[in-house]
Amino acid sequence: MPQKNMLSLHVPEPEVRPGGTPDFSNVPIPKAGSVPRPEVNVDPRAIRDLAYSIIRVLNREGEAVGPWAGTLTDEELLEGLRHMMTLRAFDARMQMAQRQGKTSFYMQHMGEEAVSCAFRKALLPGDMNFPTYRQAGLLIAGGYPMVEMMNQIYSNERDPLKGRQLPVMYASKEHGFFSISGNLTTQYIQAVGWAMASAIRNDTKIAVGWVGDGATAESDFHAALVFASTYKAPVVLNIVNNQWAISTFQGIARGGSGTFAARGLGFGIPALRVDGNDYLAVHAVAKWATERARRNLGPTLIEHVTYRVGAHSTSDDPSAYRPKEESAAWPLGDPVLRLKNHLIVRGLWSEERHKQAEAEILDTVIAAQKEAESHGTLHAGGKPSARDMFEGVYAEMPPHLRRQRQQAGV
Amino acid sequence: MPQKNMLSLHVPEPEVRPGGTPDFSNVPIPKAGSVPRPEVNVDPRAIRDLAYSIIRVLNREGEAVGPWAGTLTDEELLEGLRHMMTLRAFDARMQMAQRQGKTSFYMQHMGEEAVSCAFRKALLPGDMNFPTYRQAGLLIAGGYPMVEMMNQIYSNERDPLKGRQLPVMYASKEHGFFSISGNLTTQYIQAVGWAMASAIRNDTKIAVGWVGDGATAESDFHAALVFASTYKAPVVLNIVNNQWAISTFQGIARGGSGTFAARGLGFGIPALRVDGNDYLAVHAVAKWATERARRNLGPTLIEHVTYRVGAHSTSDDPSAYRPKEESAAWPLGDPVLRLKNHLIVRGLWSEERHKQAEAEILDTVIAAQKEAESHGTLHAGGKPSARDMFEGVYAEMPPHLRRQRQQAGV
Amino acid sequence: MPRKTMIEAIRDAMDVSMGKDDNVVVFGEDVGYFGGVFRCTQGLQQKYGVTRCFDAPISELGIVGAAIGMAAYGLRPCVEVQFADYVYPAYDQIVSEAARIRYRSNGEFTCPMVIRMPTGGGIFGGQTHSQSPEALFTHVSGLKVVVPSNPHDAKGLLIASIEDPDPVIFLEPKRLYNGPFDGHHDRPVTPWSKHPLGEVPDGHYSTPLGKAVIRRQGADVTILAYGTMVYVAEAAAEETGIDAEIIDLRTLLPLDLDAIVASVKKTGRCVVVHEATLTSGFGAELAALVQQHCFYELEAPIARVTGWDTPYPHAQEWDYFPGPARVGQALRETMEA
Amino acid sequence: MPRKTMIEAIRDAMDVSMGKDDNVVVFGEDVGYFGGVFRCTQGLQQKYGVTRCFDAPISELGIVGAAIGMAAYGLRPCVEVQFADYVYPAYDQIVSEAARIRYRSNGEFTCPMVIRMPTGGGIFGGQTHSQSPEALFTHVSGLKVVVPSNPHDAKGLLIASIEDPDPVIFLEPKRLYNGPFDGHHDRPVTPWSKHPLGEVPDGHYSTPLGKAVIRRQGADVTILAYGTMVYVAEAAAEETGIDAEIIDLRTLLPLDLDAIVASVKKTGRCVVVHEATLTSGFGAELAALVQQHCFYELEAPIARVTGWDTPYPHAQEWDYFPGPARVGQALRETMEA
Ligand SMILES: Cc1ncc(C[n+]2csc(CCOP(=O)(O)OP(=O)(O)O)c2C)c(N)n1
Ligand SMILES: Cc1ncc(C[n+]2csc(CCOP(=O)(O)OP(=O)(O)O)c2C)c(N)n1
Ligand SMILES: [Mg+2]
Ligand SMILES: [Mg+2]
Repeated sequence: MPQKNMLSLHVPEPEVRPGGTPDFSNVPIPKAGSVPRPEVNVDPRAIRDLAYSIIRVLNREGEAVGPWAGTLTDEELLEGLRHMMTLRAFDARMQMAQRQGKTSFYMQHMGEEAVSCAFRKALLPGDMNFPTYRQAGLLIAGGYPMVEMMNQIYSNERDPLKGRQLPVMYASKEHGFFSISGNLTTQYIQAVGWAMASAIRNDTKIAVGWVGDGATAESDFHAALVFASTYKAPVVLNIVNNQWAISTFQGIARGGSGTFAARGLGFGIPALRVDGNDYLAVHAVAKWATERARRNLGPTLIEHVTYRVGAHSTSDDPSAYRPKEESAAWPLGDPVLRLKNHLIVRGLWSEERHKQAEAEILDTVIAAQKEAESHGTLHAGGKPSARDMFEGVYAEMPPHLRRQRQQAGV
Repeated sequence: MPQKNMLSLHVPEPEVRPGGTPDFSNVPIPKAGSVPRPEVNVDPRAIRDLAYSIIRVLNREGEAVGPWAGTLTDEELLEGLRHMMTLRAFDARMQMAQRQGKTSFYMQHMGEEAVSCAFRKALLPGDMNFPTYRQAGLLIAGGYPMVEMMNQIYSNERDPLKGRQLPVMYASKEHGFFSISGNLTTQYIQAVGWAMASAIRNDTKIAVGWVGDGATAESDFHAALVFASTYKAPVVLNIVNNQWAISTFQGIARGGSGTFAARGLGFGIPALRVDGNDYLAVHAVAKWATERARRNLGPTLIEHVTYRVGAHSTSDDPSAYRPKEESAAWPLGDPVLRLKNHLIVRGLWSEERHKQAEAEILDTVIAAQKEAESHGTLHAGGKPSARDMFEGVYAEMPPHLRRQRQQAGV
Repeated sequence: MPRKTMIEAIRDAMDVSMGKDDNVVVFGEDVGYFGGVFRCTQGLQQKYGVTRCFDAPISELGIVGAAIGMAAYGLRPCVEVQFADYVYPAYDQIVSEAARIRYRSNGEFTCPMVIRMPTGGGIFGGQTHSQSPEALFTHVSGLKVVVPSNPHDAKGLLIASIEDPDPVIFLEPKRLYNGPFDGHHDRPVTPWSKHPLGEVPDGHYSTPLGKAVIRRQGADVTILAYGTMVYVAEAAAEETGIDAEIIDLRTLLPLDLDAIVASVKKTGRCVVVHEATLTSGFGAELAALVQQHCFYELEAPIARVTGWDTPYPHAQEWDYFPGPARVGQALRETMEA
Repeated sequence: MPRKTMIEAIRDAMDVSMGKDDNVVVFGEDVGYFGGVFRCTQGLQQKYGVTRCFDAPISELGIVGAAIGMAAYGLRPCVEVQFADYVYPAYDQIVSEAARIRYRSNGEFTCPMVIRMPTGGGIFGGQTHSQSPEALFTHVSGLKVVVPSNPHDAKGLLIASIEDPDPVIFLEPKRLYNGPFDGHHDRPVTPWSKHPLGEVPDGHYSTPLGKAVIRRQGADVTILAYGTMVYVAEAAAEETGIDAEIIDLRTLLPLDLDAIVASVKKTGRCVVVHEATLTSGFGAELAALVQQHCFYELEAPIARVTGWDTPYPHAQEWDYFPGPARVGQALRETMEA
């Protein structure tokens, strides 16, 4: 006999599971151009609504509308399209390389290309990103050589990380790309610390933190908001809400009636949600937030609303936990297509030029891949040495490691 | 030459330091009775304002006013006054006992008595608190024997915790008082887990978490809000904002333009601020939140706005970091005086009866102290054995501990 | 008797425990609907409902902290940390809370819970999918630490852990999930279906914590091993032809010291192997105990064969892994010493 | 030469370092305006301003995580964790991040930082103000671990740590802050002003990491100790009349193995002492190394005298603490073995 007033546990579930028909009609999508653009020095209390809306620029007709439009020149838009197409081609080739056994692991960006590619264009030399494994667009759009990325992915003899790291865990100081950690969210508070350091030294550089929707549940997320808000650190904190965290949907991390962006409100941090599949919107919001940071006005929290079209990684198969057709039903569309359409509407691009560009980009990626493979792949050809394994634990190798290296005979 | 646009680090500072004149005129204090009382099943989105206000019942004239008044009978109010007076007397004696070397350490509640004493009266047998070291009012108001508390403080031969724990780190399952941890905030997520367990078992019991303003910065705070919101756990999460965390003022943990309560909003958790020095307001809010939990409506976050009048602990001297007069300037007054005045205004109490009660309570406390001291104090008289030190690490003592106990010769 | 993989055996242990006791609940990242990234909890949500087996937010602190609260209530949570490499955010809750609640409250509150986590390398998982952090738990009074090496034990030990009144760290060598692995990464692995220890009785049985087992009788030297290294030790004994006695410790804390001492007193020599880094690894404790208790019987220094004192590298995985060649070398040196 | 307490020496080290290098910043809970609960940072905010020495929110994770970011930028943060017992929330940042950033990025990014924390018991601090977690750091490749035992070393080692290019865990035995403590809790403590090692040179000097020092020459047995236990060992040698050689390790990682081996080869006997719990304590590593490198010279089993394998109790503090009586007993047994 059930007790009166008995409690029960609520466990959030996505609306649809494999076999069901995807339905995002309950996801409120504000019209492009409808969200106001406040001054960057606005009182955070005045813009709490922005944490519950979605800033969008490109409308269904492919036009750029509203107060957030106009932050990019025609050339910049064309370049942006190329970056996203390059990242997509890069992903496809590396995904295949992993299937061919040339490396152990890969993680792609399908559907999320706009987020990192567009954000990168709001940054200046010297700024520092603290990325996750799904922001390679920061490197592509920042001009980091693809062949270096591939050398890392292949753990070959030219791998800048000497074979020590899992594929895609790039690091480049020059390109403002902090060493990716396999441990989720640790980098978020580090971004705040880096920004604090810049402020302590009266520098002009800013930091950018990155985290996924699922990983916002980790403790480092809280520490980052606490420190960013207390010290008004010049940092932009990005949340890439791609709806999924491996097999769990965003409701497991989000809960209740909040949004991920709204987590900033309790700290008095301006919080914005942006259409992450809209290159123009991401760029505009990135501009706004980075300007706030540069003007010493403090941190901004940005939730990029997007969708992870592919599997979590090459170790994952999403058909086990979500309908295959879900990505097609996703109401914010595909970032590459949307920017392409916009450029066509603007008369700056055509289907033909797009095809041509696709072919050119593929050639470039393949050329890079050939070069990288000439330096080896994980199980064949040139590779980092066992000696490299013992180096770099410390600046100077202490006696016990020297003994161990000797014992290993390398 | 300072660089253009150069950044600088913001380090929050309290308005006044020792030597200065305390001034709380910038602390907005809403009028008693002015904050509406929503239904407990309200949509959390509709009451976000409550996270930025202060619910108050007792006005300056000592009258109980507004929609949150009326949750307590006359007897209950009189009992509440006695609890707070008892806690204060208990604190004074134990503080003195520590000075006399009868124990190593003590932590008092001066100024914060209403919070735990009033909250306790909204709980039912079987409910479980996950307290910090500054909620002994839960035990006093719950009828836990004072002499047991003192036995623990003295680590004497009757110490229910066998001398293992630092003074004031009480634990009593029967009295719904979870074992206090010396590590801040760890108990907050445990409270959520306990509440989840109750919901999983379709039980009716609820959990209550407690944390200080400073300790909200810890990671466990975030984990608690994430889990509470995701699983709609039947838990009340209390933040006791007593303005200080040892030597740091609440601005170091709070930052920005937020309030501690507002941290709940991003999670869709109803968040209320209450006058923590107002016994009636604390009780009314506790009633509201516990009813939400009991009706399976999910978690509530409550910020109790109060002031730590005494030192952080017997190891602390606040005159080093805040003006001595600051507590007197605190605009929410003294909880004991305020309830006393209310009862006098109501004709239920008088100065004379108050004095008499004070004397009676002191006698009771002294009698308990005598009894406790007959069982020993930290450095004199009966004490737990060295054998007790080896017990209870595991349910059954494993061989290595048996060997060690033998080696110790006990 | 049915043969099961280690994954199936572990799943079976949870299934049996959940069936037997309503207080057993299972949760963690991706463990609910999906059944865990290694599929150890597959089907449990379907069978026992979403409130007995569910997905958790990505917060190891939250998972363990909530489990502690549940255990205090009276449940017996068995939670999964997706990889042992990700346990550190929960370390405070484990060390300061789970391990000490019984002691500090004098038994008013207790913490019967299991934290399962895949451990060890050999899958090209790089520094964050390969670690063996057992020694970070064996130093903590109040915890128990278990490392099964085969499906039969995995099921029995996991049931015993779930039924244990105290918190248990349950480390699952992921390289063993599908078959015993002897460190010869270039040879095909035997599946559990072909290995006698893949025989897993149906239903409830439990393997006591704190008891080691001799996997190979031998006269010349004692090898102390656990998890994957048991098979590496077997291969090394085979290949060197040295008559090694191999002890599978199974539980590191509390340790079966008697079994260890009896063997080393017999053989007079001892080699300790583990995959974790050398310095302050659990091998240090084993060596310290063995020299203390078998000093007069020891004919050679105790050797430790372990992972090197570096993070677990990606490309150099097989240079890092303490395979049969290195163990064999240590055996020979120990015999010649 | 001026005499200083350990607190003053530590403060002096930070003062000298901040004066010499603008990149040195100091922060932590209560360390800014107030100067730290043990007053180690008193006056630094006044002298160097609020952006060089400041109060932090109560988040050890945040303190260490932010410091890592600062170190990556190019600063040299020296942060305080209020008690070593409270370091666990930062454990993931230390183990997974600080320790591995140089390695995993192949030097693109580095992490020169110091985490200072008071450690050890003897002040009736109960389980949460008494712990000695050094072994939880010595197992982590990429970290350095330092434990000074006196004001002179404390200053020199802290300066060396701040100038070190890699992350350093700097454990300050709080029972030594005001004077050497030999474990005789019922006798008055000599203040540092009366002890030769209280002599602390002004200005900049540094004591190299990785170098042990012999505190007492002896012929019969080697005692390996660090922090508070150095004085306990001295008292035990004195009281038993056994001619012990006492080595103060000072740095646990990297370890001065040469100094240890040379001494044990000379004396043929070894007693290891520390305050941390026994199992998997740093003494295990020491014993493992000593038996390995001095096997043929050892005339008796290596003894370990440590805290018991329980949480640090409040009332039974002096039953728990491995005082001179217990060390003396081990010395006698080792001599007679
Ligand atoms: C501390 C930690 N816990 C768990 C994992 C395992 N893990 C890797 S990615 C992932 C999901 C992350 O999801 P999200 O943050 O949404 O990022 P996305 O992959 O969608 O970009 C999990 C659980 C990890 N890497 N680190
Ligand atoms: C994990 C951890 N870090 C630091 C401390 C040291 N400490 C004890 S109380 C305290 C201040 C807490 O302030 P607050 O949360 O505001 O509670 P209050 O004392 O004011 O009630 C600190 C820093 C601790 N006990 N645990
Ligand atoms: Mg995601
Ligand atoms: Mg406080």
